Amino acid sequence: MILIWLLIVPLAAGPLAFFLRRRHLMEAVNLTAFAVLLCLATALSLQVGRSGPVSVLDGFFYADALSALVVLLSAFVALICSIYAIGYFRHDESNGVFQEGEKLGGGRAINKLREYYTLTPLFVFSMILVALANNLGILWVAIEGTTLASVFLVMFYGRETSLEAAWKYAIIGGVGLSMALFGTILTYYSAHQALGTDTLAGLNWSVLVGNASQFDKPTMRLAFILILLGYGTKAGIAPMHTWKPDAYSEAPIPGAAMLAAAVLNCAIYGLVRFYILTAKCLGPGFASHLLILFGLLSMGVAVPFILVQKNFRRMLAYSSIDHSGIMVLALGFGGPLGVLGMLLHMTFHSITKPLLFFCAGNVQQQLKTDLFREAKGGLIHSMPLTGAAFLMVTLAVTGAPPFSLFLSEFTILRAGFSRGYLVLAILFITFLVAIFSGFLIHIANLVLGPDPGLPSAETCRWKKSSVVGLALVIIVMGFWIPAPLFRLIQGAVDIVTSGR
Amino acid sequence: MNTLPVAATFTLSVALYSVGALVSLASWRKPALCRHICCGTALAGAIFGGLAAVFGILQGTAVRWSISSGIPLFAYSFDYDALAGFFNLTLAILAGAVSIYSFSYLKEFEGKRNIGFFGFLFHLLLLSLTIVFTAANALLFLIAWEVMALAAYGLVTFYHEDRETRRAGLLYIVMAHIDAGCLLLGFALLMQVSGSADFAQFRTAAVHLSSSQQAIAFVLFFLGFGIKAGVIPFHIWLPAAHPVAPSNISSLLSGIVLKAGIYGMARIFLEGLGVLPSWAGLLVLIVGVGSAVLGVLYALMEHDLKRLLAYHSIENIGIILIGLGAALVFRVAGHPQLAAVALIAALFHTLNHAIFKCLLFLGAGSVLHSTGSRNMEELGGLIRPMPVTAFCFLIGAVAISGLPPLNGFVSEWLTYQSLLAGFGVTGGLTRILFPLAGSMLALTGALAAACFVKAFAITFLALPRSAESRSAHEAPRSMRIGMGCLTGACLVLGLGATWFVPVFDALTEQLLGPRVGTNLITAHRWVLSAGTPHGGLVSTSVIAIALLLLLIPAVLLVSSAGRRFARRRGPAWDCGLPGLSEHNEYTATGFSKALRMIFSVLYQPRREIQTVFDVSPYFPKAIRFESEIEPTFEKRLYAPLKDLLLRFATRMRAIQAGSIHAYLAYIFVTLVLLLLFGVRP
Amino acid sequence: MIGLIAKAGLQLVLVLLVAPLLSGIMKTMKARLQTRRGPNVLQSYQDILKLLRKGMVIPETASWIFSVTPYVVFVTAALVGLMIPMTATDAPLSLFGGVLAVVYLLALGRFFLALGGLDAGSSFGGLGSSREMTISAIAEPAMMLAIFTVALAASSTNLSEMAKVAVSQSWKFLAPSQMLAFAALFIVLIAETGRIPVDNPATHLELTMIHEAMILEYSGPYLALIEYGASIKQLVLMTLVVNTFFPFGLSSDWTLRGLTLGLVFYLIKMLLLACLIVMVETTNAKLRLFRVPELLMVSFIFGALALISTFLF
Amino acid sequence: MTFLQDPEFGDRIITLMAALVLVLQIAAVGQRWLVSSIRIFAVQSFLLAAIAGIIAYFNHASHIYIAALLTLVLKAGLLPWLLERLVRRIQIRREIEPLINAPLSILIAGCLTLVGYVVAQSFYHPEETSVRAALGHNTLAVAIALFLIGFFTMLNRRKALTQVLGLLSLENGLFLAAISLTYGMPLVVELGIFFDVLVAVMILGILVFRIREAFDSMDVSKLRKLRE
Repeated sequence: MILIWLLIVPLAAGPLAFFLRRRHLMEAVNLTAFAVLLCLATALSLQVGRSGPVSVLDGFFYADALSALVVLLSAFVALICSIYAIGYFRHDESNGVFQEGEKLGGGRAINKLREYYTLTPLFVFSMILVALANNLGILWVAIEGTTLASVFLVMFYGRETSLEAAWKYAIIGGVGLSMALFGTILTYYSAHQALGTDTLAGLNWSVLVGNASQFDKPTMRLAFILILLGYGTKAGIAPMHTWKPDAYSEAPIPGAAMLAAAVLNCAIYGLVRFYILTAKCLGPGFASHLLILFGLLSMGVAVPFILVQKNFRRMLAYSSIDHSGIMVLALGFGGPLGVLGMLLHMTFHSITKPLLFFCAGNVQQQLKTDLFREAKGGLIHSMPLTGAAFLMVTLAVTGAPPFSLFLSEFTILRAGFSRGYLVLAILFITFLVAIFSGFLIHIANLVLGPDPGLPSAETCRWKKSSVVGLALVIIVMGFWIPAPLFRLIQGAVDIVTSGR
Repeated sequence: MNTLPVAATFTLSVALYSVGALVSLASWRKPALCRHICCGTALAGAIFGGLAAVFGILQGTAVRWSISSGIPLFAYSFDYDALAGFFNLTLAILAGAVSIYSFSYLKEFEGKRNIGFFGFLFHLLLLSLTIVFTAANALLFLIAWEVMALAAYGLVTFYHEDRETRRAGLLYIVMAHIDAGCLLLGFALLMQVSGSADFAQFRTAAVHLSSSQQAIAFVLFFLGFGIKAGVIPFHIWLPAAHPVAPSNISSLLSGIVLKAGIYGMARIFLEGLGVLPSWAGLLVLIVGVGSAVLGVLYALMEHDLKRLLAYHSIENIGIILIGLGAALVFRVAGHPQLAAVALIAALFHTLNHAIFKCLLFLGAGSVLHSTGSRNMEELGGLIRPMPVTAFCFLIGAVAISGLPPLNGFVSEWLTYQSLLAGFGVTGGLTRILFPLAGSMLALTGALAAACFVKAFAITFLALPRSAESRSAHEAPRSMRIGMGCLTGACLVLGLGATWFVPVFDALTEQLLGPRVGTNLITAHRWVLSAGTPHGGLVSTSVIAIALLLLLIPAVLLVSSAGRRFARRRGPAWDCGLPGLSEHNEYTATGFSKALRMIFSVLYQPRREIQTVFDVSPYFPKAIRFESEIEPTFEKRLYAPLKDLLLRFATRMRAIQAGSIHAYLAYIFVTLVLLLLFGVRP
Repeated sequence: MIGLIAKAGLQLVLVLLVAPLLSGIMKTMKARLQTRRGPNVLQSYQDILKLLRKGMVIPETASWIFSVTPYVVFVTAALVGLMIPMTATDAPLSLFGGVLAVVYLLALGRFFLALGGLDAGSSFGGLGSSREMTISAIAEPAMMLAIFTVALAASSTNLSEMAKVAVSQSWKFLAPSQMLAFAALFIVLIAETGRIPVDNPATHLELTMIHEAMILEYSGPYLALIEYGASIKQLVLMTLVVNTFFPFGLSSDWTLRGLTLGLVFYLIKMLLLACLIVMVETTNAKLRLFRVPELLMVSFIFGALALISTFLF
Repeated sequence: MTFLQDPEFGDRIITLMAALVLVLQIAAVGQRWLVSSIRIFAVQSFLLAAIAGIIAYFNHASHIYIAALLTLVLKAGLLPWLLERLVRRIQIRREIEPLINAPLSILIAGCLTLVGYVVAQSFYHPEETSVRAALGHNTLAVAIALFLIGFFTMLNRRKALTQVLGLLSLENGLFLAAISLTYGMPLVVELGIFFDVLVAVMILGILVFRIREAFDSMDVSKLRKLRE
């Protein structure tokens, strides 16, 4: 029954916020909904950890360790972003950020907030649906749902640039997802050849994975290519990454954080589901070459843009392109080590990335610009907490050792070595070092330096609590991982490697 | 021997450092209290660290213990063997002296700076260093290594107001991350061969390393540890970062953080990789010689006191690498005895350099503390207002130039002996290379002496050259005590070298096999021998006593000549011109002019003189003189690399040019290509 | 222990007596070659005694280092004198310091002399110290190569061992490596003792003086000590050159007969070397300061050739 | 009247209609007029609905009837009417100057069809499959070609509205693949897909309208402010 509740809570929160009109009530609904969601998600993970996969409505919704992990991460990110969103939008409203959008025909400020507080729960609902859907068709519908819900998020401020970003996001997303649909259809066709059943269960993952080895080999090869390109577009892997910088720099920070941390997981989750099928059908060789190629390509594309970046919001986008590249590369290396590295990376990335967006948001609201050129530096004086958190999270996100992402990158490196890809591993480390240098140089020049005399901006309780809370979680994760979480990850690794 | 409480004291020292870090961070609002807590806990931690090291060395056998953590492959496991004990002893001595020194050095921070944050980083640095030296798990080593780099970065950019410090800090952390990347790859390679993450397994699995794997691992580790130790081609961050840090931190940076690279090399080259081929040892030797000679040559041209000392760190790291390289060559040539002597020379010089370099930086720090300027051209005549600092700086200068009877001379003497022994034993090219390295070492020693004559004389002697140096005042009491301890350490290690050498027995036995300490000391405990049957002998203690005894005839000579001689103070000879002022004194630029002309090939000196005159050029109103030497490494090697990278990056930005058609075209082309080539089985 | 002190005392007396005598003889020999009468041989003793009785002027700017330097210069030179085998193969303190200790003790003396020069605060002192340190820095590697060549033969840097091995292998000095090493060490000797081609001891002209510039401010007993130290250093270096390359006449034990024979041979050898130095001084003009490194480069090449030749022949 | 039961006849009709759809698609690539390209899209949707109906009739698969009906109502009726109303409100008649001129783009469309066949050929081996699925087998190549040409039209058009049309024709290709290969996905999935396509078009319509407001032209190549 947990699965049903997991879906109903966000689904109900959206329209409820729509009718409540006043800001305080909407914020309260949003916050409580996501808090409940997180509790349900933890309960689900514990149950799955104890007693294996849970399914309801005769297999329509199905939750094994992998999907429980994605649900948990999405719920965590949603809660943290909603806490931050309260402070963020109060600041935006008081500084009249919505006026420019209104001139261009967008709604008034309070309508904008209503729009946000109705769409975000639906956005989270579709993310949860992605993880729980047993039927690959419904999986596609859910991911299409996330795209549709987030187009409005990108279009939120209604400026010319946000329209442009929304248009590109919608069109590229549409094309990507149609490829993914084509891949799903072909998978169904190759399964149809083998199973012959054309009832609803024909596309259920739990049914397909059982006898994936008898699928029609060439069709599965074409299907995996289309799925990789389709869900790769949603994950932001090069060369389908072009929409990401525009979308992340135009969406409001909480929306962008959810896009970067949660939707990335859903897209990678979809890719992993099909990877399991293809690996069982064609053997891991075919898929891993493609995944390694695209993984390294995305990391390679991210490096020059981070080194010579002018806008710190866009730099965050390239960092998330780099991280999706790392995850795909880890999947490409495969084997228990590679998959463990990928899942650890997905977990730690979802915890670390939102703080990066929150700090960037605070800085942008303080400086009213997101260009390095216009920021005179010395932010540590006017906003010590955000400055320190920004430096710390820059080190965490680029995989500097005391933090947890270093452990996942080390596991991925060992996976690369165990598969004998010495040159690829060296390339992998060079990209990581280049990105670390580019990132730290930009952020250090932004945060450190003489005091430009800006007024102190650390007033909002909500923003401060979310930044400090998340920073503490990141520091602790560097040294100690809660045992149930690790058991969940271990279970997910077994699913991906053995494909039970 | 009963089991000495090594693990207990070690964990107590680690606990003290961590508690110190958190408490000083917590109490940052009350600066005075915070200052005492920070220095007090650091001192206590250093004392217990020192105790643990002494017990570890006396114990002789390695002590291992570990605490498991939730994460796979990663355990907090420590291995306190002789090598770890030795480096922890160095760290303890330095940390103790610097904490005492910091008691009053941090007083000037009280109003302006956040002492709590400084204390936090200071304790983090000491903690990470302790863990780096004792980690037995590769992952723990890497994490402690990077935490050390990050803490050092935080401390280097403590005065982050001026651009130069920020630039130097970023250069430091980027280079530190590059070397961490190399180590990451190296360790991953070793872990893949040995299958597990702790050093004990590396030792046993070293024999399975194929020669190509060994070569790749050696290059990666040498690159990684070399960048951290600041050897010549990768040294550019060192003279940039160390001077801008607060003085008590730059002394730690030069003293012990550089030695982390040396510790890594000793641990991995002698244990982790099995018997390295002879070209590896020769490469280390050649890089050592290069670093030594170029380091001292660049130091000669520096007029900023702390940059001069930073370049000298490069020189001394070079000398240590000469010893290490010789040890590697002897090991592969099958002479463990000689390898042990060379290793003792290298590690003894590591300890000596740590002590006198830290002393010199603390001296420079107290000069900066009282005059506010690091530029030697503005200092001068400080020996009168600051006698104690001057004396300590003089002792440090004599020690670093390797002059008897101090500790610098003993370790350089051992290095010479091992190089000399190299002639007879190795074949082919190395027969010539060792004595040539010896002569280069002599050149380095002499140039170091010249450089420190300049540094000491221009800073401390004759007339003060600027208002600040005139108004200089002696350093506060705790700074003097800090320097005093290190001066004492220099003297004790210098004179008592023969009692200190057996400390290395357990170390050489573990790393190379033979226990050489005993036959380094001849029958009567005073004389240090070179290990070979009737090889070179030296005894610093007897030399010191003889020098004192010979003073008697000199004093008799001077005082016995008839009636009491009249001694009066008069003006120095001023060729008849009235009034000798500080402008007549020799400046640092003038002093190093001769060497700049001789080595102009290396320096490419450039000089620019502008005279301001109104009537005729022969009666100038003002002359502006500016001379500089060419930073060859930055200009020739690093600047073009950086430009190439940035130009490539800016060109690559064209793929995100904004047109949606282009974006769709990328996906379309990828799709078509994959369809055509991907589908084919 | 007592024998050691006795031998040291004896050698110390010998050093103190012979050093001024040797510099006096070299001065008169140089004068004779320039067809001048020149001062009598004992002039150096008289100079030192005169200076000891004179009053002393210490510059105002000078610190305690100015007054410590003369003692350090004298004492280091004297100690080195005890470490070098003069009349017998094993020098009194050879057990406690080899050739490296000799080189570095002289470097200690030079270090303090340079500091003393700079302490006076006048530009002459700085001039002298800068030149002295530069030239000694360039001379050091050449000296080390020559020493290594000789030390390799005896596979030890202990001077007594080297002397014993040299005595036992008669006519060894004819080997090319020994000759080249002698040439290298001879040039370094001239540079270290400040003779004509490198530095002119007799002049006070700023352009040419190096050693004199540093001790310009010293007067009275301090100047006496420094002059005495300089002459001992000259004696010691010449003895080092003589006894490592031409060791015959060194007695193997400290008996009276052996010592007297050794002393006679030693004095003859020193006179011959003095003549050689004086010959070089009178026939050459002083080199410009920036030509001196080329001369020392020549000596470095000699040293390297000597090293290679031990390996080749 | 017996030919109504003869599967051979059904196969002929379906291949004919699929070929017709492909021809219309290639014609749409070279099309100048906006309104007429909307009408071409309507006809294509109608033909697809017919194919779906025939497959449902011959295979007696009831749920495909629903899919056919939905396509007819939505894609053939509602969407074209909506788009034309939008075009009339924005008052632009003449429209399309494609990025690549007409003859070359038609040539490219031809090559893409060739690619579709090469890909379909590489993994379809007629001899094994059972007769029952033979009904719409060669339409896979047409589906891949439709997909690629639809993609290319999005690439080739400046106006926002025509890009939406390209996306819809892309969806048509997918629908054809779905019904011809597997006789339609499970009903719930079909409904989900239709719902998503409808919402997508609604949102794109709002976006086109807002862009028209903000940039007072629908030329998408002007959207270049967000760079690097």
